[in-house]
Amino acid sequence: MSIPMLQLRGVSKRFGGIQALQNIDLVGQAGEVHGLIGPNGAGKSTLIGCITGVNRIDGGEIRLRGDRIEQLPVHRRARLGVARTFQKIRLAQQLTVFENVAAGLCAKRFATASGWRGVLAPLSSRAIAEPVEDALVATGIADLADEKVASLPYGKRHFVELARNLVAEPDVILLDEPATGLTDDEREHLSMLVRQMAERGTLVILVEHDLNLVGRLCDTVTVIEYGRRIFNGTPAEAQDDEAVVRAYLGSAKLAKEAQA
Amino acid sequence: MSETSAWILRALFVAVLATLPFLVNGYWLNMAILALIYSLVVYSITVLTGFTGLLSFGQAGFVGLGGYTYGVLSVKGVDPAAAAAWGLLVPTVAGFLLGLPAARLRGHYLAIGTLGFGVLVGQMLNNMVDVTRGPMGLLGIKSFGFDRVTWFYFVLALAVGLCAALEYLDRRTFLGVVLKSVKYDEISASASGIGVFAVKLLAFSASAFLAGSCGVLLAAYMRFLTPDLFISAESFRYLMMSVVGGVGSASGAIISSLILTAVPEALRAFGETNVRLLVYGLMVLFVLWFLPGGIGGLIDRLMTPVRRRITPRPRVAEPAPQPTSLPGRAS
Amino acid sequence: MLTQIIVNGLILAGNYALVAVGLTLVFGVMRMVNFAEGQSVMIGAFVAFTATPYVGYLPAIAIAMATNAVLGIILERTAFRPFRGMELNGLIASMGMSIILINLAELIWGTVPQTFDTSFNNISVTIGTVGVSVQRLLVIASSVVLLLGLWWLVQYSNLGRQFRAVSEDPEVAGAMGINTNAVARMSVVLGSALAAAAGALSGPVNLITPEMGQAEMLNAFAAIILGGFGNVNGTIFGALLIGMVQSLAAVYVSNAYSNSIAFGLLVVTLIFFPRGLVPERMEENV
Amino acid sequence: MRLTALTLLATLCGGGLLAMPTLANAQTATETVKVGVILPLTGNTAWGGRPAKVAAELAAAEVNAKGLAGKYKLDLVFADGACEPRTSYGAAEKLINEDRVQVMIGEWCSSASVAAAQVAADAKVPMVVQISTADGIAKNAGPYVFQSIMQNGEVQEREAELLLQKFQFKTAAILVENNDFGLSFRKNIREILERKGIKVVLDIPQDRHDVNWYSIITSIQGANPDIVVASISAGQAANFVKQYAESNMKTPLFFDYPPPPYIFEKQVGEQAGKLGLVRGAFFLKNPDMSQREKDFVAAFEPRAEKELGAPHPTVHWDIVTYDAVMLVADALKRAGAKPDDLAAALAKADYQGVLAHYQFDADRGVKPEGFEFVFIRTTPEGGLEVVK
Repeated sequence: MSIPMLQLRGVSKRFGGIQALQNIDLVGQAGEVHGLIGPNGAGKSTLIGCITGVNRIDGGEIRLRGDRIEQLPVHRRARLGVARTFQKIRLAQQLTVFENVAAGLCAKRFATASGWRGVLAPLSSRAIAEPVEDALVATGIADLADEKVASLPYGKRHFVELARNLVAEPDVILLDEPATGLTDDEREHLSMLVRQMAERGTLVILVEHDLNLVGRLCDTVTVIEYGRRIFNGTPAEAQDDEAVVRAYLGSAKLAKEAQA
Repeated sequence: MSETSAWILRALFVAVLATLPFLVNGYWLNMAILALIYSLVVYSITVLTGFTGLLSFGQAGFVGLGGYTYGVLSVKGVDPAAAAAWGLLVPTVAGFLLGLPAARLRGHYLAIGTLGFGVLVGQMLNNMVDVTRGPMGLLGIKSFGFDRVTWFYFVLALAVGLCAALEYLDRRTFLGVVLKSVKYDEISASASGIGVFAVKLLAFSASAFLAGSCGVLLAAYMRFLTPDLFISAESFRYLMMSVVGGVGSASGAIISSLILTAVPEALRAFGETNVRLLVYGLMVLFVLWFLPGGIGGLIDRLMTPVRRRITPRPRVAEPAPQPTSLPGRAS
Repeated sequence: MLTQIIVNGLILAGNYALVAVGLTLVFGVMRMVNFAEGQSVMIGAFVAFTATPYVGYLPAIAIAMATNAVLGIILERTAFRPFRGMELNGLIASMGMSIILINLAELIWGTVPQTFDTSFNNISVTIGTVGVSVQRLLVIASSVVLLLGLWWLVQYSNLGRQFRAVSEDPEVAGAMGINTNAVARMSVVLGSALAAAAGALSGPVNLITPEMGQAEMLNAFAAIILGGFGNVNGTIFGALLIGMVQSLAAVYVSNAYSNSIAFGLLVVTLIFFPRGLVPERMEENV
Repeated sequence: MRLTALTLLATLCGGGLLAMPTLANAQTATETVKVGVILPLTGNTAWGGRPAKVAAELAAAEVNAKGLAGKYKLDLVFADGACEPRTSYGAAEKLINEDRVQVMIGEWCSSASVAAAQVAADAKVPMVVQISTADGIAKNAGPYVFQSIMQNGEVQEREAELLLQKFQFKTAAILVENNDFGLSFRKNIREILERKGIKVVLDIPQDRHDVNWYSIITSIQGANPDIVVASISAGQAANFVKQYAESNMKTPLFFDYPPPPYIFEKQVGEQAGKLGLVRGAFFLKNPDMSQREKDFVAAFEPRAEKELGAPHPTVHWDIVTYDAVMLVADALKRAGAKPDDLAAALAKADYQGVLAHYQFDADRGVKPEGFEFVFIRTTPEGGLEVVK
């Protein structure tokens, strides 16, 4: 088997007195959709932060295509092909959709030292406009290109963030609860985008509460609870795993039963 | 306003400015020259605060470094062109060096940190008597040998050219997007591969360069320097010009530095008393009340429809690798 | 000599602290820098100076504080409320107000620096080897009392809880039913009144002029940053630190760079603690 | 055109001999010279600029009434320099380019005067710097600028001389504010005192914006000198004396000339009197003053009181401003209003003013020999007396 796209080994992270992550292992292959689930506060967003570099890990290693990246700052990892969305959407509110997506190009353009040479290029030049427009079309927000992000409905902003990631053609994309606040149609659109990305060979790591969506989309699922990995396998296996059911699905099931 | 009329308006503005030497006497021409020179330091705030979102209370420090480097060297007999080059280099390097620690600071921590830099430069210029002649003032500075009208067209060309370049940078170029991404959200900017620290260093150096160029021109034009020209209060005056012009709008910056330089002089008509400054203070308040976005905000409001229409995207209609069944819903 | 240095430092610190806590309160609640705080000091000194012959010194301090409370309301209305969320506009608007206040003061009280003598000025007690006027001791004592009062207010009173709630998160505080406008107004009123006290207390130590108050502003800024913007207790600590360091440096280093020394301390601190010695709040959670 | 033609016709008609003097008379009656005067009329030095303005107006009134400028009448145009270089620069530009003044006088603060002098030099408008004592303003600004007051170096030489005469001391502390006269004072006095074998035990500058002098007083206490010699500007000096007296300091105190007599005594007369503060001065109202000075005081003080709304005892800044207008009038009378002639005439001035006898050296600085310089002491009652 070839070198995995992303490999975490024994990743640990402490915040003050709290052990947020302990000894997490995770392997993701190119073209895989990897679900990352767990109860609230389990450490999913922290783990994403560790992979992208927002959080510095205290122990363990993170390899991208076999190379260790845990010491690199956020923007360097982005340039190596690690993209992400945020649970609480982070976009430049006062800029237009087009400009926000164009900013996503930095990861690709600055990946080489000569990237600085093109910074004075006009936004209308082909090298910028074409990929941005493609991403806008793919995410279905082309008609909003010149709107300010602040004026968009919440659901649309998810797609702006996605387009901003897509435009850089990342190798790994981490989606932090991308379906929150989406309509059913938008949710379908999102699933289709995720599949397309995977088909293109991107590793998609999906943090999501909608287990339905996770079940439909993911090839593999990692479940964490209290900062520890308690399961790794296919979604189908996860449904039968005792620990997972107890920790997470159980509570959801209980909730469903209570509803019924 | 259509794009054509916007261009006509811009051209008209520059044309009116260009006829100034024929319309006003030397006194007002001098004011215009000073205002245009000051517009450079306001641009430095446009780049730093307006584009990149970094607040500086110490711009007078860079202006002073540029001015005194030029002044001291030229008094020592260095050729004006060489002195000017040094006068641009020294503040730029200082901006870079200050940026190293300052780029890690946020918001008001940065503002006060840079205020410290401004205070330090001010005190140094005053206390290093052997070099700067301190409070005795530096006289006998050599200049480029321009007469007043030449000076006017020279600084007009510089100010208008820089204004156009900055507007272009801001609205049309990739670099503009990079800078503004850092301004609005550093975390998402770095997640998109933008080296926030490097961008901030670049902004600091560019801003210091612009402020330094203002200092060099001030020294070369006025041909005297005193440390009092570069005290912290000046930094705040530049900031006032920037805010009245609309931080981040280069067009607003040039108009506001013209207005805010001319008004205190025009108000001498109220008599040489405190009333004049009282009216000045009130005027600033009124501008802010009625134009919270400054002059640039007003320009933007007039121009916004233009911006939307000038970026039509015919390619968007073409079916690219299209989602077949699930197109995004039109909002 | 050391006693003397400590007394000097305490006087400086008291003065900076009274100005700085006013700035910090306004900043905490509104995220705005009140540039006219120095002029509030000046107006406070002049009002107390004008009132003293009629009512005596101590009541005059109260009058100055009351007058400045009104000035605070005017400031909040003209310079801060119109610019909620636009902090630079607030800064420049308060700069506009400070220009207006200086020139009004020059028109009312003239430009000749004036002596503001109180009965405490001429009584001198000996501490260590040198004399210290009772006025200066009064400055220290009153600063301590006022700052303790403020600390109690912020920490334990209902209003203080509202201050802290609004500082923490104005939106949530508003949703909880706190009248953020009223809290904002109170912050400026309190800040202004404290500045008046600073002016009325330190006025008799030095001459009073319409330009006074501006030098204190610089050091108050430094104190605020050291203590963490918006943090009242941290600010008091910052002021104390700056007062002491300046006092020491003046004797053992040089006074020609006295402001730079305060800012040098600040810059060094910021290099190691980019968010001040007493950080404002936890790092943002992404 | 038509007038010239008519005049020509009249001359031709044979009235030549009669017409000539009439023509000259007409000229005498009409030619007005605009004199620009920049003074701090707002801001922290307006206390001095406003009375100085009255003195300048008094001088102009006298010149015009008595024809002291020959065929010229003076028309003073005032502009506020606010003691700031930038404002003074604007003021000078306005006076020269808008009001078209033919000669300038001003400012007060050295940095502001430097700014105005540069404008005057560029425009080739003669200018008299009458108050600022920073060394070499005229020398550096070029041939159109004159400095009609003794410069710091010269003042301080006199002060050191008098100091050694009037005080007995072996050690001294030098204390200055880091403004122009402070820094110059520090350098000159130290040199002179050390040459005379005085030991300088303390030598400290203080930032000019810093009103806290306690730390410096603590240092002085530690060094324990025989005398403290200080150069501090007007308002700051009063702060210092206040804090010095309050700290129970007994070391004798000597000041450079900047603290303004009377205003200073009104501010801290009591404390200064207790200390027996001595300072340098160009002038003090006293029974032994010259007749010219007596006349000036008699004419000036009622006028100043009327204009300013409060009594204003004469200080040297008023007189030097008055004298500067007179100097200009004298030069106009001798050489006319053409800039080059006027500058040349000023350079050759040999004029007895109220305060001094004015003659300029090659660098257009006034010759110090024409000036008297005295020491004045604050009396315990808060009055002032000349140290005999």
